[in-house]
Amino acid sequence: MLERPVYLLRRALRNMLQSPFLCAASVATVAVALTLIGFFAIIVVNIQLMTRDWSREVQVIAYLDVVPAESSLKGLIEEIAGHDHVQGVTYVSRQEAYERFAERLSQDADLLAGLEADFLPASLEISLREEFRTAEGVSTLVAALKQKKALSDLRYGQEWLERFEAFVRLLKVAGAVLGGFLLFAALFIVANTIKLTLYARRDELEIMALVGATPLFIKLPFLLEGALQGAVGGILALGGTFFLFHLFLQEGMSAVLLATGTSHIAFLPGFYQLAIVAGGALLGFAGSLVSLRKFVRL
Amino acid sequence: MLERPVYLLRRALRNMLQSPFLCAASVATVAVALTLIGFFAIIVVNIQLMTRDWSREVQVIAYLDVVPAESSLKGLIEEIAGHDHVQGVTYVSRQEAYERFAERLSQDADLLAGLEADFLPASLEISLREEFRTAEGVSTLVAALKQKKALSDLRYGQEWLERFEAFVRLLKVAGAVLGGFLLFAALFIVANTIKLTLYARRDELEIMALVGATPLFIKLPFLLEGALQGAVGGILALGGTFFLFHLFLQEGMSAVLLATGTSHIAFLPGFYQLAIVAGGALLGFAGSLVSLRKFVRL
Amino acid sequence: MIQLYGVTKAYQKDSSALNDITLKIDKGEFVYITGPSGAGKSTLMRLLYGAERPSRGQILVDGQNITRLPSSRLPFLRRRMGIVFQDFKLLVRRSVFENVAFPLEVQGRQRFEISKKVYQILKLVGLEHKLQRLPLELSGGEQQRVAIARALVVDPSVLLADEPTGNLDPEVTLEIMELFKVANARGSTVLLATHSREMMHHFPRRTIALEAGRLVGDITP
Amino acid sequence: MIQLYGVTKAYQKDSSALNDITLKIDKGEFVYITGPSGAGKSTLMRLLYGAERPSRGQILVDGQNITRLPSSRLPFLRRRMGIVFQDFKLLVRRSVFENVAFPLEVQGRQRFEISKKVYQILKLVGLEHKLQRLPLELSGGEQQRVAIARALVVDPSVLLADEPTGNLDPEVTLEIMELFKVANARGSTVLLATHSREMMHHFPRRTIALEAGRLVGDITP
Ligand SMILES: Nc1ncnc2c1ncn2[C@@H]1O[C@H](COP(=O)(O)OP(=O)(O)OP(=O)(O)O)[C@@H](O)[C@H]1O
Ligand SMILES: Nc1ncnc2c1ncn2[C@@H]1O[C@H](COP(=O)(O)OP(=O)(O)OP(=O)(O)O)[C@@H](O)[C@H]1O
Ligand SMILES: [Mg+2]
Ligand SMILES: [Mg+2]
Repeated sequence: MLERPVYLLRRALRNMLQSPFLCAASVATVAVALTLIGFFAIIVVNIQLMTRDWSREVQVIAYLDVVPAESSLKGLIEEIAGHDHVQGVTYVSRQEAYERFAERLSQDADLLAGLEADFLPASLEISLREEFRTAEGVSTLVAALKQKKALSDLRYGQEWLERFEAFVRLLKVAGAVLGGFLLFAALFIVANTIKLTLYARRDELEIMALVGATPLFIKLPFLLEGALQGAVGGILALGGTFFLFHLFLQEGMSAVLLATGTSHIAFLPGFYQLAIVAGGALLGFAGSLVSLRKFVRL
Repeated sequence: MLERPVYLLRRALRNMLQSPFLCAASVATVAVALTLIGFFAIIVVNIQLMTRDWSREVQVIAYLDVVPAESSLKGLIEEIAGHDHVQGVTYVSRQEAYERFAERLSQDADLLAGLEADFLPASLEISLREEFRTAEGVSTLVAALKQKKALSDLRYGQEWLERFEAFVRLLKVAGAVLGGFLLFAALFIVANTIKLTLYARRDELEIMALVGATPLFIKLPFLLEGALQGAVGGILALGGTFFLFHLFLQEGMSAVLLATGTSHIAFLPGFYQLAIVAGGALLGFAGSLVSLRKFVRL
Repeated sequence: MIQLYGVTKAYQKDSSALNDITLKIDKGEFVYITGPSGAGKSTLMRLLYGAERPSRGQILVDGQNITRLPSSRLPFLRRRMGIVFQDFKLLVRRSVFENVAFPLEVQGRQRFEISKKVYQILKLVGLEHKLQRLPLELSGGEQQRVAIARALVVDPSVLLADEPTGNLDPEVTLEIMELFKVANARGSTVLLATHSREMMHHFPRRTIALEAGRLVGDITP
Repeated sequence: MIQLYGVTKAYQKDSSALNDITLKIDKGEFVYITGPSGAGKSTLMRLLYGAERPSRGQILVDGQNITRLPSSRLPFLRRRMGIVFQDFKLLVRRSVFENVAFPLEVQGRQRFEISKKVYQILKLVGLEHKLQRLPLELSGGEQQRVAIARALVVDPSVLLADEPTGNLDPEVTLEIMELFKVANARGSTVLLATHSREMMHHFPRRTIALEAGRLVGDITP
């Protein structure tokens, strides 16, 4: 029968037209379940973006007790920048260090009023490439830098980094558990819904078998139907996700977001959008496949 | 027929026994949907607990340029503590202030090595009652405190407070949107599932009407059945939520949590547990009610 | 008493299943409705128990105009009727006993009364040993007898039987006809749609003949 | 050729619907199966098309032992058969045309061939004007004729008809019997379960009588 995809498609479409209620039930369930997952994915994606932002702050600071001459400083910077973990090196003079320190104390900065500007040392701020912004990457870099005499006094916010990594791990675990369960729930509910729609048509399946249809001949249009319904549900879910995103996240929250330091909330990247539609089709197909096994013996 | 609840209950139970597949489908859908909501509720509840923890840091600091005599200090503290926004007042001496400051600079504290311990002023730390830990509550308190001469130099972390409030608002909006949509999704999917189970039995409903059953007589057992299935689903969901909580949140994450400053993750409070079971029953009842309207005319 | 005045029923625009039928059936009468396949016999029955509304005309049952009956009153009309549907319409998830008991439960009868009556009537149709079977575990003829039992159990004032013996052998048919005659003798008005010439021959009664939706004969022997 | 050797079928432990049936029906024969309601006629049919497996005994169709047939082969057994089910078993969501076309689609026939054959057979049963109707929009007899058309359209080598005229009037019954005879004359083996003495009287053929699951008569006139 595989030679006649047009015939199969026609039968699948006719099936859907002939039971619009059942068809709508499957499509709507897929759409709602995937909208939920899409929404969750927006949150996950944005948290990822946020943590990537935050991880820019992972850096190693080398305090220079003696400020070297300009030429040797340049050489030093270039040498450090040559290390494969390093993304960039910034020189911070004593004056700059003082200004920053004052800024960091913010409201309490006036408490430093009587002090000299040069009580803080100059430093090199060494930022890491994204893939090495971990406690381990920092350790490796620090070990390498320590071999240079000029860079004996290294600070690298080990504590902050550990907290940050713990936080990210926390988010990952929570996200994985909730997301995993969401996916499971969507899968289960869609499969269950499809099973119910097939249950409502089990007489039809039985009659087809009684007049000589092979299981494959019976199943194929239903599988196709499931995949089509799933894909339509996925497209609706994409629209629904975008609508909700537009309604609640993008507009209403920009004011709130400014205060927390993130500039905007991104929509799902193209790959995810594709995944939602493809996922819908797969869900519909798999749901039909599993359920048909129950109602078409063999 | 309302006089015969036992008869109705018997019919509802028989209905369930006679179509175990349909019954299981409804129960399972309610269970999965409510587990998802229960899980989400755990997260929301814990974030609430966390923000309540954090909000303890909302306080007003009054710097005392001249340290008053011990007796007048006592009077001042008592006076401030009398304000209805105030929860407590702590005196921080110059030495304590220096130690804290050094601590706050953490790794960089040695930079202060050459400085005198008394370059920071003594202060009073005034904490607020929970209900006034808002930008507005702080303003009111500050306005009241400013009238006292001794307390001219007030600091109250306006910026921090605004950020904090923005963050909480962000969480609230995101939580409300996701939670609202989750609830809607659960409602929709459960109603849809019940509609499908009734669709599979629409012949039955029609036949009952044809042999003289009133719509109420037809509907009541199905409504009861829906409520029972929903309640069972709710109980399963409670179990499922607890299981997931135990498996992922409580045990596995305690190590991670220590690093982020929260001591433990709480399970749902009793009220929420009750709400899940009652919600399941209501969901089943409402789902049946809405769907029956479609299949039992009038 | 059943009266029809100019009753027309068109399921689709272009053709009508019943066409301008005027008819009167007295209380306690026993009437055959006959005619070829598709003549409109079942449609006539469906109009009488309110499953369809006529496109035109009026129908009175016991003086009550059922074309105007609000649908909330329909169940009470049907409770006075016993209906044997051509396709049986048994509740497939309920046992034989429960199927036959259902119309009595609907009327709120007492449990012990229900049990007694159901058992009696099932004995009369020869199914007293299959009380706990589900309809799909019965033969075609057995299902038909369950449908008949369900119609008779309520002591209906009107009995509508649509092809009630199509799946029954001649012997059982005779027994069932006896039951209908007993019900009729007790006061039920009986309308029996049938193709069986044998039946009409053995129990001659007033016979209403339909053809393509029109009344083409009304003979009282 | 259909052969049964000591076939017993018990749906439940305590009672058997068929009991030790041994029987041989030659290719091209026309056989009535008769007996009172619940005798086991439909059960015998169900065994022949493989919807049930016998509890004991062997069944051979064209030399093939269908009690041993793996279920993946069942569809191909059924394609050689035309089956009129006692409860019609029409696809309620498909039109009359689609219902009758379905067994041909299953066999992968060409579209134009399907259209032609379906139209011809529906004309023979008198339903050529109701091609696009759904089964539930037909009268009982019309539904039965659709079921008959679906069984005949495949030119079956074995035709199993279970009470095929229970809902049909005498005239249409005659026409349908003609169709069965034509099919038989073209080589189909015909098994016809019926209660109708009239039919057996008008078209006398070999008659197999069952009673409570036992073979009680096998008369060739
Ligand atoms: N729901 C429906 N929609 C459209 N047409 C219908 C419907 N029900 C019946 N018809 C048509 O109305 C006509 C009369 O049908 P009806 O069922 O009353 O016939 P009948 O006399 O009972 O026939 P039979 O002896 O075959 O049962 C038939 O032509 C049939 O096709
Ligand atoms: N699925 C089943 N489960 C249990 N018992 C069954 C089942 N199907 C049929 N029976 C029983 O088997 C016996 C024979 O049934 P069958 O359908 O073969 O009778 P039949 O000769 O076709 O009768 P009819 O003329 O009424 O159609 C009956 O007593 C019936 O109750
Ligand atoms: Mg009819
Ligand atoms: Mg039978």
